[in-house]
Amino acid sequence: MTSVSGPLLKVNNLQVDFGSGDTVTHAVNDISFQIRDGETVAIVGESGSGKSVTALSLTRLLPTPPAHYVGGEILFNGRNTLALSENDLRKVRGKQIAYIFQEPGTSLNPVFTIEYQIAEAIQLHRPDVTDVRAEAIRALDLVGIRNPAQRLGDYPHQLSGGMQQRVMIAMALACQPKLLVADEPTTALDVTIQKQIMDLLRDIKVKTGMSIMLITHNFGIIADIADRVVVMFRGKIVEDGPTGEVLRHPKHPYTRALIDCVPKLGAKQRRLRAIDHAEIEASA
Amino acid sequence: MKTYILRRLLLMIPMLLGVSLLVFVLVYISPGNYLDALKAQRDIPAEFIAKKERELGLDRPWYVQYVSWLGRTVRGDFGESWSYRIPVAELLAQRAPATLALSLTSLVFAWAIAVPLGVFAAVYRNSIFDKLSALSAYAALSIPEFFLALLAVIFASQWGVFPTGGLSSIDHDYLSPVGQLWDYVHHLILPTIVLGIGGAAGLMRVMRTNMLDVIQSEYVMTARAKGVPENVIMFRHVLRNAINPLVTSLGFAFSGLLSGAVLVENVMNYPGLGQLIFQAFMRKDRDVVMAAVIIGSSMLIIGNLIADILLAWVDPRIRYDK
Amino acid sequence: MPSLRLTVLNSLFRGVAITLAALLIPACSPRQKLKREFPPLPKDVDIITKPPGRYGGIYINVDPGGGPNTFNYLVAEDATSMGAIGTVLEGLVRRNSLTEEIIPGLAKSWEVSPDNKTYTFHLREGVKWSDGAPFSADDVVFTFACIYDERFPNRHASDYSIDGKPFKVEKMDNLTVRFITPDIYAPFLEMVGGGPILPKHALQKFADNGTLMKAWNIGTHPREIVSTGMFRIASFKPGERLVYEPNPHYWRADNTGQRLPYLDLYITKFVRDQNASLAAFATGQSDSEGITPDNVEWVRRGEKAHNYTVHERGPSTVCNFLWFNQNPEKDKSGKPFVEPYKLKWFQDVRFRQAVSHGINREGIIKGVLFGRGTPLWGPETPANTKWFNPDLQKYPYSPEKARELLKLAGFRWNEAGELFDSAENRVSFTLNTNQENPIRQHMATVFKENMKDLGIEVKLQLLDFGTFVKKIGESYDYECGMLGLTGGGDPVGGMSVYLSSGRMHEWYPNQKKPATAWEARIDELMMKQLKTLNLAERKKYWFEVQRIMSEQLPFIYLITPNSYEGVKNRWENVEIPKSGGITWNLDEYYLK
Amino acid sequence: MTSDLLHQILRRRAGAFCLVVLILFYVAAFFAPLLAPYATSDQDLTKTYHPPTGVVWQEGRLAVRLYKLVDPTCAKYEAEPGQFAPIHFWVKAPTYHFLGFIPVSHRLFGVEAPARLYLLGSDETGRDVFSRLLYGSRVSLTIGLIGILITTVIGLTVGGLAGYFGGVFDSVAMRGTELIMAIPGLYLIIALRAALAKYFDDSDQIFILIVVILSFIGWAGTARVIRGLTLSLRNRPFIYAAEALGQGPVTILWKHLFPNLFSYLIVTSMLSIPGYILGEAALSFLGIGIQEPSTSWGLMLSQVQDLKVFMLNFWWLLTPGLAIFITVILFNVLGDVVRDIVDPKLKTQV
Repeated sequence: MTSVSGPLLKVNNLQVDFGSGDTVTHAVNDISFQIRDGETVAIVGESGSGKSVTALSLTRLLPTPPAHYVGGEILFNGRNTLALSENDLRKVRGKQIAYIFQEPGTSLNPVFTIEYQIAEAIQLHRPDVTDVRAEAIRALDLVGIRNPAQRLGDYPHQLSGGMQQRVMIAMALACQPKLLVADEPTTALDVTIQKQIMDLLRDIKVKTGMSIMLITHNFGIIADIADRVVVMFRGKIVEDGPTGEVLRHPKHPYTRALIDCVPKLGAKQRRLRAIDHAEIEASA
Repeated sequence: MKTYILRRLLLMIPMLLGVSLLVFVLVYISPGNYLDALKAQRDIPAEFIAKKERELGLDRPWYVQYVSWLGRTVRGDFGESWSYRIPVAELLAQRAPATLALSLTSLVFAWAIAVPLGVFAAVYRNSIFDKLSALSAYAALSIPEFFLALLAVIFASQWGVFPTGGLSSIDHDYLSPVGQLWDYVHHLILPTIVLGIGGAAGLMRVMRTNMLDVIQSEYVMTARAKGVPENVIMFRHVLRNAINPLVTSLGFAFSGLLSGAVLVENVMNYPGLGQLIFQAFMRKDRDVVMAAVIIGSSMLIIGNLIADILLAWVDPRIRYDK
Repeated sequence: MPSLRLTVLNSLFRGVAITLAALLIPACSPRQKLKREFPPLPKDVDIITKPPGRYGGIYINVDPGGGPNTFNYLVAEDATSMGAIGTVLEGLVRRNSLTEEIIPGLAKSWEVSPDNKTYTFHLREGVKWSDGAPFSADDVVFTFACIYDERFPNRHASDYSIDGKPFKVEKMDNLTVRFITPDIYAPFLEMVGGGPILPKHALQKFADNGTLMKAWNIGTHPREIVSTGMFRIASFKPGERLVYEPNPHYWRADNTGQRLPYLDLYITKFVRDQNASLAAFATGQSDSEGITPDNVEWVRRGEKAHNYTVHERGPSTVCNFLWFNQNPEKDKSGKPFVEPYKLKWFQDVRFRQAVSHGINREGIIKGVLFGRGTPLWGPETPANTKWFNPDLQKYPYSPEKARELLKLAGFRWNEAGELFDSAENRVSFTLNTNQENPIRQHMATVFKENMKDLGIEVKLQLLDFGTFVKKIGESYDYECGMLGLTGGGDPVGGMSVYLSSGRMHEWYPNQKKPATAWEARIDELMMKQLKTLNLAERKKYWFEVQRIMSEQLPFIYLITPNSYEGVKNRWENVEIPKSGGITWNLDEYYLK
Repeated sequence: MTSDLLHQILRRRAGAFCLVVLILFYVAAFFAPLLAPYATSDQDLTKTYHPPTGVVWQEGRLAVRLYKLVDPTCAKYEAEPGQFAPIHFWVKAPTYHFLGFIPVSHRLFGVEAPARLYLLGSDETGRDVFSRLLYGSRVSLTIGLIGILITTVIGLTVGGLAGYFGGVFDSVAMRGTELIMAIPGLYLIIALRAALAKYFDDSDQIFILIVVILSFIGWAGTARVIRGLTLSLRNRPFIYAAEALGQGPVTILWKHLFPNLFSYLIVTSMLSIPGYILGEAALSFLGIGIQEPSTSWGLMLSQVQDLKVFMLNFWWLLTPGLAIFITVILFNVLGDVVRDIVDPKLKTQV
């Protein structure tokens, strides 16, 4: 329905600064990219490259100060979220764009039950839902939690890390958003759990057809899921292209370095190469 | 939970034994005894002092005195005040309501001021309001309590709207019940403020710090990303977490309910336990001192226990089941 | 602009004040009318000579003593408790504080036998306790039986005996009691006659079951504490206040037959802190207040606004003095209490006199007390008009005189002006006093500075009361002490101080036999004054004791602050005595 | 680490201000005998409750006004017009020993007797409040430092060893701390004060007694926290590494554990100093603190708890209260600044 008028998300020349005066840093410096309906885009870069800032900027979640939205626009469904009022913005958050974060353990409020936290989102954005509890159960079911009705009364600390992240995903899905922003969803988890969560995300992508913006520093996990890759380095986009293309023929030395960091199964054990920034900058 | 509480309560026994022994010995080795005031009067014959010494058992070695004190106390008898000649329990019970009332009102006062101020200061961090409240908190924490009490007395005497001290007016007995209640409240206002203001400042700072701490936490970001309105975030998600340490502090507040505020009670002539107990220490009215210490220690230990229980209650992550 | 803002703030402030005041008004609702009963007057009613007054009024005073510990005469050890008991329980005789005469109390008259050992008291007929029970000779006999009872150890038993022998108390008939003393006992009327009489009907049961010492404590219901005094207790809130109401059976009346007291209520508020009570008085909230010299001036400024007067009562009865430890004995380990070379200074009267000359008493009075104090030269303060000897050796401030005396005594100074004795010992000693009394602390610091001017080094050591009492009364390991005693009254109160065998003969207590000739003379004089009823003779002996004390200076007397009493002008018959409480004739007070 | 911290403090306006003012206070306290025009015990009974003497520029030099006692009954002084006494610098004074061994016979400034220089008025025996304030600051400013030094040393030793070794030592030490913490603080202070006073006869030693008592109450809490921190650090790899290298427990505690506790200690120390200053004042108020002839801000303040000070407007006698107030605020603000620096996540709560 919306795809006719253009991409779901279009970021144009976004610039975000931190601090002010002498100590200002350009966390995101004049970047542009887009995400189409149903598309999964991975934003890759090491920590500090500006990828999380980009993600949080979509709904202006960064606290201002210290952050400043200096320039550019973020068109979501054709509306510039940077220009929306707090009130309108709230209707976008959760409802249109939902987030999952890196640390499920600290991203869930420790003093509320799972039920409360899922129900809160549903009540906010889907006032027509009468049986909130049933809806919450359905959401948990969707993310593959067994006996969802029994889990509802649990507190976050009673769940394992993987389960917590599933709850986060359930919470995000409960309002049926158009875009799911997953900010390093597996980084804090065990390797085996990482796989499960990525499988789950792919599963959901297939089931719901929603767009996903996957933020990660790890090229290893994106190959199977992302349609497109955007590589960020020092607040700028250095590469943007279809996943297969980028993985096979990385143009930018930074992308190459990142890909080299991924240990290949079966490959002979070799020392991980540390990324040498000076070298990259020189060759860029 | 039950076994945990039981175990903690059982641990109280050796603790109280240790406390009582320590204080008893300290009182014993400090020079002089209850009869000092008598000895300094010129018309008291030496035989009378000796007789009193025997009567009070002060001529016996300290361990004999301690054992006999312990034996009595274990049976629930706190002994008799030497200066008042009435059972210690009765003496303390006379003053306890006044102290309890003041402790409670100042606690409520401190909370009623500290929590909203702390929340607002954190929400409007670095605003004028935040800076002003921080400044007032620093000021409140930096005035010696007794000096504040003295200022209150002077203020009361100059302005005339508040009584200069005491617990009730002289015509209290001739007032209607409502009038009597108001009379008590009227007398409580200034001591409550003086006593509560320091606590309020401390609590406020803790509240603000906690709020800021929680505001920066990731689950607040989660809530915000869910589209939860800002005021709901602050008053449900943040406050609910930030207030936990304060709720726990209620347990410690419990410990102080009966200890009384010696300085404020003295300056403001508030007839509470603090005054009585301090006087007992000064006069070396031993059984009153010992009872006060035992009660104070028990309250402290139980207060700590309550704090721990409250912590488990407000924070689902904490359980003592093991 | 700022002034406008101030006005706004001001009116806001006033608005708050008015709202609060409005809230307060219900609290000041009219009192319930006090009901008074008027049973018939006793047959032997005491008719006062003053013109009649009228009923009504509440008299409020504030007691900084913190309230009574007990209402039991046998238990009471402090002034506040004694004061409360004295208000409720009358003695056989009373004392007119103004004239210092003994006047009839529960006894309308008495006679003394020719050998001065038998006293016969005739009780007033028809006097009743406040609960209506008749007062009789049985109460008197009961009182003394209790005092002498071994089961109830109390401080009065020894007061009421001579050489351990008690007085014989006999009931002659229902209204006549006879006391026989084993020897002549000078202060009999004042000490024994003035002592409160206990109610047999109320206390007999406690005496029988041995719990008398626990009776009439601060938890006892006020109605059980029956009275023969002008008031009975209406209510008592420990630590707060004691409310007295008129005793309906009081035995004094005016010449129109109105039973005293005129007051509706007499309320004593207890405080721990002088500031609050002073503030209350200065803002018109209480009727009388003892005022320390340093506060007189500003309290006086409120005289007009709050309609009170600050009366000067002259010197107080507090006698401040310091002394050197002259105890030559040794402790258990054989160590002398005082270094022998220092003991030599202390025992030298010239040294003590020099020290006395070196003290700037006037300076303390002018500087610390705003000129409101009196230097002391002997054991009595001028407040004790009856017993004060004004003709004593005086030691006005004179460093020159002091140096002369020191030189005479063989001391000398080095170039730095430091004093040494003939054996080249630096003259230096430690002054001990207790830390609780601020004026005494000032005296101590001034003394230290004064002695420095003479080249004497004084180390100051303030101790808590218990430690101090132990030092001067048990372990004797000190060099110089400073103390204040509230004196006044009959010289017999000082027996333990002036007799060389006395417990409070501080400079060298508990002597087996007098160490010096002058101490022996004092012993003799003290015993003589005790064994005669002739006032002039007693005065002569006691004056000589004072004279010797001022010459020998075992105690170096310092100063006494003057005493001031603020009283509201609305009372008639306020008679402020030189010493003692001003409410001694409260039964005669009425509203102008 | 320390110089870095200092640098960071100075970069913040509040921190720099507090630090500089506090350092000034300490310098003044250190040089009190030099700066103070009079000794603490110097009295002048003819000039009691003297108001601060006005300092004016007169004939090319600083001078003080002279005053006349107009009304001795309320200590009312009036400046005598045209009467001045010049202020001299580096004036001769009775010899005293600076720091106990350097003989000095001069003071920085003063006036010739019988005139008196009362920058902050005089007290009830005509002693100079300014001089007493300077000397008194030595007690009030050091009581906190010595106090935290003692509590930290005991706390580190007991807590560190208990956390490191665990076992019997740990339980004995922890029961000990619980015992102390189970007695209401004020009662314990009063009891200890009464019991121990006889071992500290000199009034200067009372200062030590007060510090010892306040520290005795304080070390238990520190020890428990240190033990907890040590326990949590105990199982870190670098400790195992150190053990593997054969370092003894004391070395490990000293070299590896304590540096990691540094930030905690510096913050808690800063924030607990005010407690000592106010504690000393409270004890003085109850009459069981510092005693004459020593002086401290708490003692000075407790001596003027008197209505006449307010009613006759002897405001200068309240300056010790102001001094306490300012110092405590400075320490609190500085403590907060330091906490922000070393512990930005605000984990330490005092």
